[in-house]
Amino acid sequence: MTQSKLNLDTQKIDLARELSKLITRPVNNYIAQHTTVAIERATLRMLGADGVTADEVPVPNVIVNALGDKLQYGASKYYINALLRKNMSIEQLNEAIADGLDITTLTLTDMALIENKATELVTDFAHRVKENVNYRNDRITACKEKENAPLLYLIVATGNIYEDVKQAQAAARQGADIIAVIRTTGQSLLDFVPYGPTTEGFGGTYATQENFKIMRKALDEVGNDIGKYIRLVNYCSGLCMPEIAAMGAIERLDMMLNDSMYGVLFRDINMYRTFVDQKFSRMINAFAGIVINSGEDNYLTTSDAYEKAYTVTASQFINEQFAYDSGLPAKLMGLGHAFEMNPELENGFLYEMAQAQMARELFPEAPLKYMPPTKYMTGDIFKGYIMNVLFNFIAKTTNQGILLLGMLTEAIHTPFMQDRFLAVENARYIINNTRDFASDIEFKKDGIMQKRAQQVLNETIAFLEQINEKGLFDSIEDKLFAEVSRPKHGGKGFEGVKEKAPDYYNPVYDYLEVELGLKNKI
Amino acid sequence: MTQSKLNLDTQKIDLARELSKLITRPVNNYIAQHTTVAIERATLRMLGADGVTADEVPVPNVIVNALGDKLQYGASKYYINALLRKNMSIEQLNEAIADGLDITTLTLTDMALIENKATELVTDFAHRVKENVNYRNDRITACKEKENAPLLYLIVATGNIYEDVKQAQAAARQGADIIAVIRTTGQSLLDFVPYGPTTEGFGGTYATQENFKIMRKALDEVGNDIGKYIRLVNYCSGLCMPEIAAMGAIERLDMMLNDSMYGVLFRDINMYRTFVDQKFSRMINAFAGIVINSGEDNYLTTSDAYEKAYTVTASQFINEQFAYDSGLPAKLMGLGHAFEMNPELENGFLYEMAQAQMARELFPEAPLKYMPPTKYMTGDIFKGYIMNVLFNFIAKTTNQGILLLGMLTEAIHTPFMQDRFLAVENARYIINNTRDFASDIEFKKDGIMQKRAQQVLNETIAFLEQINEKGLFDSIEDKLFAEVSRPKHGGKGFEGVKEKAPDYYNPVYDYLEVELGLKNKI
Amino acid sequence: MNNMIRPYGDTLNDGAVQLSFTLPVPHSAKADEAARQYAHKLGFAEVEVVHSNPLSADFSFFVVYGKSQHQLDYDKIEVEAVEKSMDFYEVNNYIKEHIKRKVVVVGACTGTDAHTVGIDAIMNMKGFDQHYGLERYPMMEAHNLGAQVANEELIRKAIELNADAILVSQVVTQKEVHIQNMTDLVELLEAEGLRSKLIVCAGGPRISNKLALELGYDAGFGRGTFPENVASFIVEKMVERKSQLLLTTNQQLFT
Amino acid sequence: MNNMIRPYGDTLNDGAVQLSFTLPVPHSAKADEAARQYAHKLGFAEVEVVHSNPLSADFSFFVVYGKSQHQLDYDKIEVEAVEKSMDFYEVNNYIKEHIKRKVVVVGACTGTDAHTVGIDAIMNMKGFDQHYGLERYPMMEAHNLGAQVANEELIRKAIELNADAILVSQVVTQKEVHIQNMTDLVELLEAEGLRSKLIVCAGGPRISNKLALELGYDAGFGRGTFPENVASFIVEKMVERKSQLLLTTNQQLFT
Ligand code: B12
Ligand code: B12
Ligand SMILES: Cc1ncc(COP(=O)(O)O)c(C=O)c1O
Ligand SMILES: Cc1ncc(COP(=O)(O)O)c(C=O)c1O
Repeated sequence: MTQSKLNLDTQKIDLARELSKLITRPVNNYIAQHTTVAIERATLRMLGADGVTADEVPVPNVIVNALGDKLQYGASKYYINALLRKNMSIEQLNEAIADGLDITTLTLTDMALIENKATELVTDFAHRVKENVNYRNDRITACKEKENAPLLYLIVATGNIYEDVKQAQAAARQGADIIAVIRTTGQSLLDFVPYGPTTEGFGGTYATQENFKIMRKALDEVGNDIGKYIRLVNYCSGLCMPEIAAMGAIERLDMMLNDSMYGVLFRDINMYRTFVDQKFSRMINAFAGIVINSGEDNYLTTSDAYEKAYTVTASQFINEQFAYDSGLPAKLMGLGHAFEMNPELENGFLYEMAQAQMARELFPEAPLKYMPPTKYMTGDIFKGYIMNVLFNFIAKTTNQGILLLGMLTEAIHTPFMQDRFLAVENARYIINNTRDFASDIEFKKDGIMQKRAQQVLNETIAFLEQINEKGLFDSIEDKLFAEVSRPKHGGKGFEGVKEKAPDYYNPVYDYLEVELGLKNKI
Repeated sequence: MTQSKLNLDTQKIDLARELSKLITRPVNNYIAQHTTVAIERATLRMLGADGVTADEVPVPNVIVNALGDKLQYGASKYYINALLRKNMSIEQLNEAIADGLDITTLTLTDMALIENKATELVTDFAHRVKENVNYRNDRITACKEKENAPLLYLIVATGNIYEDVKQAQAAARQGADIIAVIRTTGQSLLDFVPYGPTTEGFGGTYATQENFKIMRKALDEVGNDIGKYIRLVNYCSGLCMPEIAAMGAIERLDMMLNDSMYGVLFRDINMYRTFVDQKFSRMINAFAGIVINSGEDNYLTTSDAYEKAYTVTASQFINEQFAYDSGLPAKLMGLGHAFEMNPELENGFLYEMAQAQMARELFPEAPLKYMPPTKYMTGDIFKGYIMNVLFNFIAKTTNQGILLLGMLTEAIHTPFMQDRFLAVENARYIINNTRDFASDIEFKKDGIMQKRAQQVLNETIAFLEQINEKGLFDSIEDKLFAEVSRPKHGGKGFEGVKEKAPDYYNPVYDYLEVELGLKNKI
Repeated sequence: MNNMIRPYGDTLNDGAVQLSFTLPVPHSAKADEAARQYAHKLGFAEVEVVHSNPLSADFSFFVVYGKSQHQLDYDKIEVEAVEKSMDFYEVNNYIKEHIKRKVVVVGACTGTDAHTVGIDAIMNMKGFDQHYGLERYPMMEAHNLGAQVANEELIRKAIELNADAILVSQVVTQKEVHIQNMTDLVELLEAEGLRSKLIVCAGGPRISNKLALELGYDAGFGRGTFPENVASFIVEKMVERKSQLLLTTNQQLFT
Repeated sequence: MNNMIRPYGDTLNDGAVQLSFTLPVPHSAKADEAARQYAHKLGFAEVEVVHSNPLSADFSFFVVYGKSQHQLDYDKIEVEAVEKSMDFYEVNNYIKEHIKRKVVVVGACTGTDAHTVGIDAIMNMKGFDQHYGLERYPMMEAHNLGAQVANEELIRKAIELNADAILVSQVVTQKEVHIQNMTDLVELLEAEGLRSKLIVCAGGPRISNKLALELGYDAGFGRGTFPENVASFIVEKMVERKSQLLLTTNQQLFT
């Protein structure tokens, strides 16, 4: 990290972190006492559950649906019990369940036997994930020098996984470091994960385990060819947050869009459901070494980037605290923000630079995820291309970690192949041409940028104080975030939240808590 | 002016100025002893000579041609003598000469009478020019706030003055502050100025007095309409340098491309001819309050901008000295430089910023003229548009005075109407968005930019020392500038240089010397 | 009289046009030539492939300039768009004078489309770019149902609130999802016999008046629409319908 | 077999193309519609005028996307350009082996054209982008006459130096001045009976091989040419001519 340019008051920064701890504490208490259908399905997946019924209902859903109120004890013991009782292999059991076997009716065997088997299954899972982590680390170390800094992140969105592969491979050859497969609209509201390879997505492609596998292979292929490790991204958001995390851990995804509040605010998912789900999903991501990308950029698509800059910063602090609480280290926190200042704003460049630099100084170890201009993009592709230049410039000069590339046709259509190429050309030109500008300038003491950052930090603290007073749940209900109100018991998925029984059992959760240092080994 | 960012050694700056004085001194001695056909024609024009013969030979040329060796006494006295002897009005005399009257054969009347008449004619000329200056100053003061900073400079180049008018008026409405009418190829090598309105230029439009008048009127018209004073530019270069200056003074041009060495290096005009001509042309420009634009940008079209940056700076010092020697104040010196770094150069942005900032700090009062990328522009119009963003950015951040707008189609064709629009959109966006960035940052002490500027200044001084040792004439012969060699007695127009007789007489020259403070009133 | 026009670069009727596109061929001299010939097929002369670049092993990108040989009779162009409209005050006065009661409007971004900003710009109090939204109009009663609203739900609300007009926003147009969605609404309205009783307008960045008319709407509003544009249209259309109805059926509207 | 291609946006054969142009009409909804219809005339479907802007009272600028309905048979594309060429060493060896004496080349930027950088890139020692210029070739004798050279002067020099090849650079193309200038040279050469004795090549950013062949040159070289490209062409052409001559006239060249 370069030295501070903004001259921020470290006591204030500490105060913001203190407040975030206070804010998340009651939420964490709630989380600790609850599980959800999605957490249980994710756990089943990590233990080995997979496959679908003839009507395309995933096996983990079949099990959880059948469990009903028994879910409060955790789904794991029933699945493991069935393995033992039926003396089947994982594959055999999955098939049997898909064919109609109801495992919830089987009498439970000795808990010690279940725990033994659980250890075996968890070890298998852990082994696979650790291999993934090692492979990724080795390749990244080996290919370090070919990487761009910041990493260049490009999206594909054809709806068809096989078309996506072509687009993604082309993008990698053009210079992308990261490929995100955009999800079809509406998937975040499905309370199950579709199965198998898919070709019919809608403004994006279904996130399925098979699709993950296909894209992972394609990116490894092109990566090996050009001597780079190409990172793969998907969306760990919505009603299946923990399941997607589990699938990503298994299939070696490298990044996940994952936010503690996005689903609540922007997809109208119930807040209790989201808070409970996000914790487990982040534990899995942490264990799998997956960088999360939080969604603060979304605030600025509805609110003004100058007026409401503090909501972004406040949300970053909250996301950070929830992430720490899930065992996620700072280096995996791709905290989000976005270049959405009105281009007509006099000195808009300075305000944006101040904001991006502030994010850098507040979260020095986080590989910040910086989103390009979208809201003020119009059909004037030439003007849009200028906005993307300034965006790339600020990204480089404030040392962002992950650069989502802006498309000159943002206001028109999902990217054409040539749009992606032009985006990479733009970014690489700027990154190379301004390489050491950041370390060659200083911000004037008490100048516009310093004052702006200090002001936003003050506003952030005031905002966090307000939230702390009200409580996070009520704050969301009272429209404090994104100018939208979400009732505590409204939204999708509340029925999937269950209070844990005193003898709730989840071997994966237990294992991860220990691995991540959230709890001492017993 | 903002305070120094580059931490340049003022003693070195003084040394560079000292060296330039030493370099120009012998050249000035030569200049003082010589006149040229172009100086005499310009003088005649300022006294009133105008019109063409049936075969399109301009009246000033007719007179000068007829004078032959008598030119050493100055053409003025013969023209004024004819007025007195023939007792004709200016118009009548011009017509008579166009019809074949040879005024050089008339016996010379009493010199006192001639001087009286000269005073009258010079006063008429001076009156007209002063009115122009006052008008311009009043309008600029009145319209100040609508002006862009830097001033936006756009070219028109249709070849047809009436088409130029349409393009120029549209450009002014789009936001241009300055319109340059590009000259047809080859005009600089004509040893006369064409006459009347013209529609047949070639990659540009003939510079004629009538064309100046037409465009002046058109720009005043649109300027009054939008509440701005639109500046008009033409080329005071080539074999008719002083004549164009005279025409510009009369028709209220506001800027002139005018360089002490450009014609020698880039048009193969004889060096003695150019040096003698440039002095008188600059005296006229100075008197008419016309900003000159020097041509240092041209060095970088053949030499590398990083390697040969010092030749630009050295040439700026020489141009400055020659300009001072002609009575031109710093505020009229649009010293040239250009954004021509190879876009592939790592940290090229920093080197360019350092160079532009150095020009700003070396010549704090000069309204520097900054030229856009041309050499590395290609058919990739999108990349070209990025280069123009960085160019506009640096121009604003280093507080340049005159911004020639880069065209995204620079490598393809002379600008389309839409190219100009996009150029203005680009510049205005950047200027507004980065308005106070310059005063909000400092350059790191001994950082890349400071060191680069210091290095270029050192190289400049070494180069000026070398020139001083060799002498400017020999240096040009020895390829020190622009990697081109020009033999002292080669090139075009040497035959037009004449040694002045001891009783050489030029009432305009005498008048201007006094007005510009180059000589005390007698 | 004819008024034939062509694109303009720097000379009237020079036909100058800039193009960029990708061809599914490897980058090569042959690819450049294909780009050139392709532009010829589009009716360009003096084609110049000024830039080309590989995008991958099988795709190449081109920037091309050419002079189009086609011309268009400008006098024959007809636009259906309402080019002028009343402002906030005029609309309210117009309602007071001609309709004499509040006009009820129900709006939503329908289907799976989650983009609220456009319909909010038209309907919310604060409006858009200094232009008040319909909720601020004293002579209107505006109900903004938000996004991801099913067509059935929208119609239900319109009946419930006794609406005069329905406003539909559609932003996502991929795979023509908006066409499907917009057509469904009109069919549902017709099935329920409501179509002729309501003014139905659509809007969105890719919606044109032409398209909306084709799909059976009363009007369509594209990028840059202000609330008063659609407000004007609605109230004038209501009055127009009323007078037609008076003529044909002698029936009384606005009661 | 046919290999029909179309532009590609994000789906094979979607025909997606970006255009921008100016129309000589005032900015208005009618102008937008004219832009749309104009794109239709060019053979586009699903035309979207995604942006428009006034340029002055009488001109408007448009950005348009459309889906071209035309297709092109890629297999039918023929390119005359020499796609491969020998490198510096190969050229010199080739000369040693097949021509056995230095090849004399005279080059210039002709007419009133003052752009020297292109011809310098091809001829000067230091060359261009790490590719040596012809002056550096041991088996070549290269004379660069610079810019603004009259055709007559160029021919005079070629005769004087007993040249094998003439290289002409033309950069300024406004009002087709290059066509005139290039045609003149060939006519002069023919008048003097020299055309068939010399290899005559042209180059410049807007020169294509096709154009040069049409004007009676042996080859044309566009943007991005390297010295070895033209060197290869010259020496191979010399050898080709020699063998033809041997066949038809039994005459001996290269002596
Ligand atoms: C903000 C935004 C979002 C936000 C939306 C937040 C919100 N609450 O609205 C978020 C981040 C959630 C989002 C998500 C998605 N988005 Co989005 N989004 C945008 C963006 C950047 C701006 C849209 C906007 O707010 N414009 C400003 C408003 C004021 O303009 P407007 O909508 O055109 O409205 C004006 C007129 O059209 C008109 N109007 C509009 N409606 C109506 C109705 C009536 C009756 C009238 C009279 C007038 C009218 O009046 C308004 C004022 O003038 C655009 C890109 C862009 N720059 O345009 C992409 C864009 C619209 N999104 C797009 C896509 C694909 C998506 C996703 C589907 C991506 C994905 N797979 O996840 C998702 C899913 C959303 C879903 N289920 O629908 C695409 C659509 C492509 C297409 N043409 O189909 C775009 C163009 C981006 C792109 N290039 O890919 N998006
Ligand atoms: C540098 C430059 C100048 C310099 C020239 C300095 C010099 N000593 O050469 C200066 C400033 C003097 C100049 C002046 C003018 N210029 Co100029 N200039 C340029 C510029 C910026 C770069 C040209 C260049 O050097 N390219 C680099 C070289 C290496 O590329 P190249 O020439 O294409 O050469 C390569 C190939 O084409 C090929 N090649 C070229 N020749 C040959 C010959 C042979 C035999 C072979 C095999 C290959 C070959 O090989 C080379 C290496 O790959 C271009 C814009 C641009 N970015 O392209 C405008 C440009 C060429 N200029 C232009 C114009 C109009 C002028 C002027 C006429 C303007 C005026 N009215 O005053 C003047 C007058 C010059 C004149 N009388 O000809 C226009 C031409 C428009 C057109 N198509 O007609 C351009 C395109 C700019 C524009 N958009 O208006 N210019
Ligand atoms: C955190 C996060 N998750 C998910 C998404 C994608 O949207 P969806 O909810 O449709 O998956 C976004 C988009 O911006 C996001 O920021
Ligand atoms: C000082 C100066 N004069 C004149 C010109 C224009 O060229 P010409 O010599 O053709 O007038 C330039 C162009 O760059 C220039 O810099």
